[in-house]
Amino acid sequence: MAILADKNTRLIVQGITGREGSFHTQQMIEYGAGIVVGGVTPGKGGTEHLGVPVFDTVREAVKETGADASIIFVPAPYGADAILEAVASELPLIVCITEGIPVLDMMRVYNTMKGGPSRLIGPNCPGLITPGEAKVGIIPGYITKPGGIGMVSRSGTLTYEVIWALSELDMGQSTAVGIGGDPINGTNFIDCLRMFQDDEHTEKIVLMGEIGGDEEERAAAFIKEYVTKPVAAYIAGRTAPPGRRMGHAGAIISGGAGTAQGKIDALEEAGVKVAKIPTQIPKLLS
Amino acid sequence: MAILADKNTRLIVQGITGREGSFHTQQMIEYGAGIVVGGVTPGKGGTEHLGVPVFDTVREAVKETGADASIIFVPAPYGADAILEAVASELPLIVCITEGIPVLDMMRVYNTMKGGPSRLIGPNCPGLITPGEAKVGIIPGYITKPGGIGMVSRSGTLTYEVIWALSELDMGQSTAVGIGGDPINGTNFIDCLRMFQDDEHTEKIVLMGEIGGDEEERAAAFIKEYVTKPVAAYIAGRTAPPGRRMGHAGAIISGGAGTAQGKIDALEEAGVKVAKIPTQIPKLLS
Amino acid sequence: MNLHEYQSKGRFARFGIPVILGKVATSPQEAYEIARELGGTVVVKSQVLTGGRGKAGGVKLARTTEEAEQVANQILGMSIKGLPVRKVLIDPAANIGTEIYLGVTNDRAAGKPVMMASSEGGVEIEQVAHDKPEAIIREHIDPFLGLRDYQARNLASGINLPREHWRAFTKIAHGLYQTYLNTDAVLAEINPLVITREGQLIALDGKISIDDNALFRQPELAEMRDIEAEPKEVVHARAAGLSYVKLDGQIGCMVNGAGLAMTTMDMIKLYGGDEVGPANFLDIGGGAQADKVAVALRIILSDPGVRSVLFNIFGGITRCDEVARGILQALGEVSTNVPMVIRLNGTNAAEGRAIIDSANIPNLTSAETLTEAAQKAVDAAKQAMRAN
Amino acid sequence: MNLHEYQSKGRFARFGIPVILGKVATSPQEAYEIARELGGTVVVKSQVLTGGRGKAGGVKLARTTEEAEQVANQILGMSIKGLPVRKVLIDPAANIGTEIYLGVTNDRAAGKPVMMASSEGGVEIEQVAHDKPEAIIREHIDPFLGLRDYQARNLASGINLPREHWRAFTKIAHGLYQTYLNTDAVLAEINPLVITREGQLIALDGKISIDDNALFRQPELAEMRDIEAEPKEVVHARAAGLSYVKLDGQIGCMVNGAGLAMTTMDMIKLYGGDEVGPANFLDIGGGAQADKVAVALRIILSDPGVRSVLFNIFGGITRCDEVARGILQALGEVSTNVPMVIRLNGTNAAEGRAIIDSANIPNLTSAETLTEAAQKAVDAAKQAMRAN
Repeated sequence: MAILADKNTRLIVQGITGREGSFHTQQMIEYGAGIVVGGVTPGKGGTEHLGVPVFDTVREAVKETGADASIIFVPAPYGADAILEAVASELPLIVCITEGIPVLDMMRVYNTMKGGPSRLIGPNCPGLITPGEAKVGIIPGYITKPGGIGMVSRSGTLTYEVIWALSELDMGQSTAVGIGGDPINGTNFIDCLRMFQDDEHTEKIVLMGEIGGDEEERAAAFIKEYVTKPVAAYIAGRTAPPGRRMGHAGAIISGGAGTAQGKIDALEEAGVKVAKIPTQIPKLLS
Repeated sequence: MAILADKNTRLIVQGITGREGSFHTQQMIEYGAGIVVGGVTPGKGGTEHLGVPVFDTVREAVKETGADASIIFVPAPYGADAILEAVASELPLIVCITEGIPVLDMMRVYNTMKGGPSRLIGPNCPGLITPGEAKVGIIPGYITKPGGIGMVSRSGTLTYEVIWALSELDMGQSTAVGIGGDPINGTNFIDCLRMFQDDEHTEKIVLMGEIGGDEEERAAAFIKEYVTKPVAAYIAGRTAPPGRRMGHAGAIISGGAGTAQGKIDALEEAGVKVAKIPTQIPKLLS
Repeated sequence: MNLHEYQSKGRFARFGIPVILGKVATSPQEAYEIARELGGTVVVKSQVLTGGRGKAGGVKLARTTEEAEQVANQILGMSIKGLPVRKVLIDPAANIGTEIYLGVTNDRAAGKPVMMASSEGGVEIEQVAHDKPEAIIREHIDPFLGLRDYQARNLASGINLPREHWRAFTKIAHGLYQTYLNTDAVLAEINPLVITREGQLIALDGKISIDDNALFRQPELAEMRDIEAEPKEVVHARAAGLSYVKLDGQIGCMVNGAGLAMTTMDMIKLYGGDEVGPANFLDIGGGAQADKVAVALRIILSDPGVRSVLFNIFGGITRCDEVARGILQALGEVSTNVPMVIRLNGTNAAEGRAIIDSANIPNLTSAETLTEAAQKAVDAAKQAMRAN
Repeated sequence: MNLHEYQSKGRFARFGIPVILGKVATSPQEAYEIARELGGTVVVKSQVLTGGRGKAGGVKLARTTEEAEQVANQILGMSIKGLPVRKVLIDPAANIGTEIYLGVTNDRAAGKPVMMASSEGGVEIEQVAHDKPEAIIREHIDPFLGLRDYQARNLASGINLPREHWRAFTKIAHGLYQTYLNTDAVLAEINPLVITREGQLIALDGKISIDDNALFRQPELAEMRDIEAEPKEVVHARAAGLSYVKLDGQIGCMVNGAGLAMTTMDMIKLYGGDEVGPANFLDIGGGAQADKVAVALRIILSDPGVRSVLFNIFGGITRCDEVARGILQALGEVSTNVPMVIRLNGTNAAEGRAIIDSANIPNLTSAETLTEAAQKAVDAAKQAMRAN
């Protein structure tokens, strides 16, 4: 059944009536019939949008629809509040697409959620997709194929690139998860690696990292210790100059730490095959 | 070995060089040789007081002495900070004697400690004593006797009264714990009842409550469900007028809730023998 | 410590809550001036630290300046639940549509603040809790995150507040939480929060109770205490750091520890029956020194209704010798022939007893146990009452 | 976004940290005036947003007003790591005894702020971390509790600060944490924090980096951005909400998504070898509309070093048809004959390709895959370079 979401997932959309919220809700509905059970936009409770009921609060939405997951498309200044509202309803899965949430806000969210019953994916992420079952996010459905490869990535479109390359070769995916490029996010590589290792439908794993921080190094240590399934990886930003932030708030090399080479070395040392260009990934998995 | 502390407890005193800290450290040293292994007073690190070394920080004190418990005698404005400093060193037992810590400070402390490795007794409490083994607090040692009665109380001197009455009749105590009279404290009746029930040296239990809040009612529900050892109780404040705070910040009857009679009824309903005057307690336990 | 209505609404205004707040008068003449200044219909509201002012006739409408003067005169002469009215608040009258309730207090069991809203405003919340508990909507606030917007919406939605008022309601909820936080309150409530016929949300009445333990860091609020409205002995007790509550009985008590002090009261009542009871609750606290004990004794003896005095000290952090010295100190200053019973036990009890014994005070007897002490004090009081 | 030294120290002062802070000069004459006003020996410090100013000769002592003018003249003419010096800070000279380091930053792995202190002040902390890691004492701060006094003492004790300075150090640590919190900083550091020979603790130099994501709620700080010190295209990119970093190569890139943009750069480098490389990093972000794409293309084409352009769009939240429309819009305004390669995939890719195809632009070719696109762009650039 892959990880995080499947055809039984009951999803509400926070910010369903906004521009992005509307567009991607439509896409999610088209991909997995029945997955979206409602939406939340304060002040628009009692209306209907894209064929699902809209509520004023997450509490009401969950009560009325029995939702067990939420996806968030609200503007950055309201991002933390939206996550906390979903956390207060103890939803098992919360996916936050919103980009640009301040670090201090995310620290408060992170420390509030620690040890609690909810899992957050993101923010600043493309969400996840379990091909053929559930799309909870913005990963284009038509590039995916059901199969046995679990994917986890810090970036969005780069992931699509690899999914597409895999699908072209009929190498389907169990679940693809974009954990987001922010310095503080709800779910990290290790969380996903553990889930994929423990998931009976996942046979092989792809990890897509990038420069900055030490997430990939810690993932490598975890793989060495816990993961027995084959893992292939790619690290973006080999040629990025140090000290400059490359788009993602997390993607900055400082004082020699967080370099692509350091990450590649750590992963290879853990037995991971590391691709030079992302389209090599399928070959490394064969 | 009773609960919370015994002859192997290694205690540091936060605020050891203050007036109260000095006096009671002396008493604790006299009661249980070797129990006090050091003290903390910022700015006085490197000196010695009452025969034990003084440190600037709890971190150093723990590192140098291997302490596993702390007792706090600092003034109220520094109370929360002192507790948090002990929490940061993950001491298993922290006893806070300090009276008058603001509720908002204690809320922060309480929510920080939740789920963590440390247990807090108090604040605004007399601490605890395991007769013949360890005195971690201000309960006068000479009124106690080793034995099988576990005592837990929201008040200080009222507890001494009962301990004394018990000891006079040769009914010794396993451990006596004063959990304090503040509205928010680290350890409640239920925590202690559970420990006493699970402690092989405790045969009978005494619970000393008072008006205000619903701690006693919840304790009654817990006793009904979990405690098989005989319990006797006393509730102070039968004649207190409603709406007036009787000394303890917690002792106020509001809107019909928290009355002595309500608590007595709940306890009796749970099979607890409730004394009319505290000196009846020994008889109720015979 | 409780704030008056006008003080509470002043704080609310500071945290951005729209309030109806006129001015305070201490004389009918002043009330007349304020009413003239405000113009139109006013409400004259007694400022006493108790509930039920309306029912007691302490809140009245006045349509003219003359009526305001007259009503103020009447209310300023009243006592409400034993408290004399020394101040009235003159507020402009509001065009009330709906009345709701909004309050924040500490939930002891949860260890968190809880915000409560109810569509049943204008009634005491305890009454609502009793009569119609489902009408109270609660939101626990994470003290580390503070009140969140979504929680204000949960409350607004829960009390079926029309959506056009949600924005104003959210702002007020934040203001109330900030008031609670910044005043170290144990209770801050707006009751009623009215929706005027013009569609405005305004705090019409309110109450703030401050955590006494936090007054050291709230000097401005500590200054606001209405000392005039309190008996002198309460003011003295507080200044000395004593917990003191005046009661109606005949036996003055001085005890260390709140639980033991309540127990001492309970035992006096038990042995005294309908005839005699405790004259006060007085806890000298932990570690009291001689000076404090002396103040406590002077306060007890200043009560003309006291017929006997009971000292019950079980030393722990308090040392019995210090207490003994304090008693002798006070008796050296205030001579009295009220019979006194003393019972010392615990830390330095022997030293304390020796000090008392060597002073040889004729109207001071000792007791071994609390039971004995309570009985002796009750007997002495009864005897003194019969002698009168 | 980084603040200049003088801006950082200004913030520190606001949060109660003692600082040495003179005035900023943009000309030698101004420097002379400031030095005269301050009196005595001054330090002339270049204000550029990079480290290593001292080593580069950008910080100099001046004993007289004339020397101040002269030194300022010299420094204002310099470039440090490619950044021209447009401002100098004239500070009164301090009587330095000891130099320590104190900083606070985000620990990503812990999800908490961490405060760091070191007795090795005046050196870059990364250098200390490398050479003498045990000299750095760390305290993780619970974001809900803030910095606590005991943590400041742990740091003071850890760096063996003499006890007479603990009180001042604790106050500065609190000030620094407040600075960090209230400026939404990702880094706030005092380096060095000096103990003067007179026994005072003073911030001599400092640095604050602000979280760009938080600038929407920090309007005062956003205003402090030194736009003059930045290239025009960077200013434009930011205004349009684009992530743009200028690089030294020949191939302009426009990509959606940071990871894919970095990968595109990596692949250009891979196929281009030493001959050609990426001219920029440019992420148009998620959900970019035509206007934004047009601004992006104008910025790329304004770089005279660009020999070919590569569009790599894998639609998700971004729709390929929007991107196509943006490209056409820009090309309608800026005519160019630079060869361009476009690769569209993902959401609405077919619609996007149809829009591009129907426009029939001679110097715009399509590619199916990223590899093909990168190779084509590299070839085109090489050809263009040979043609020149």
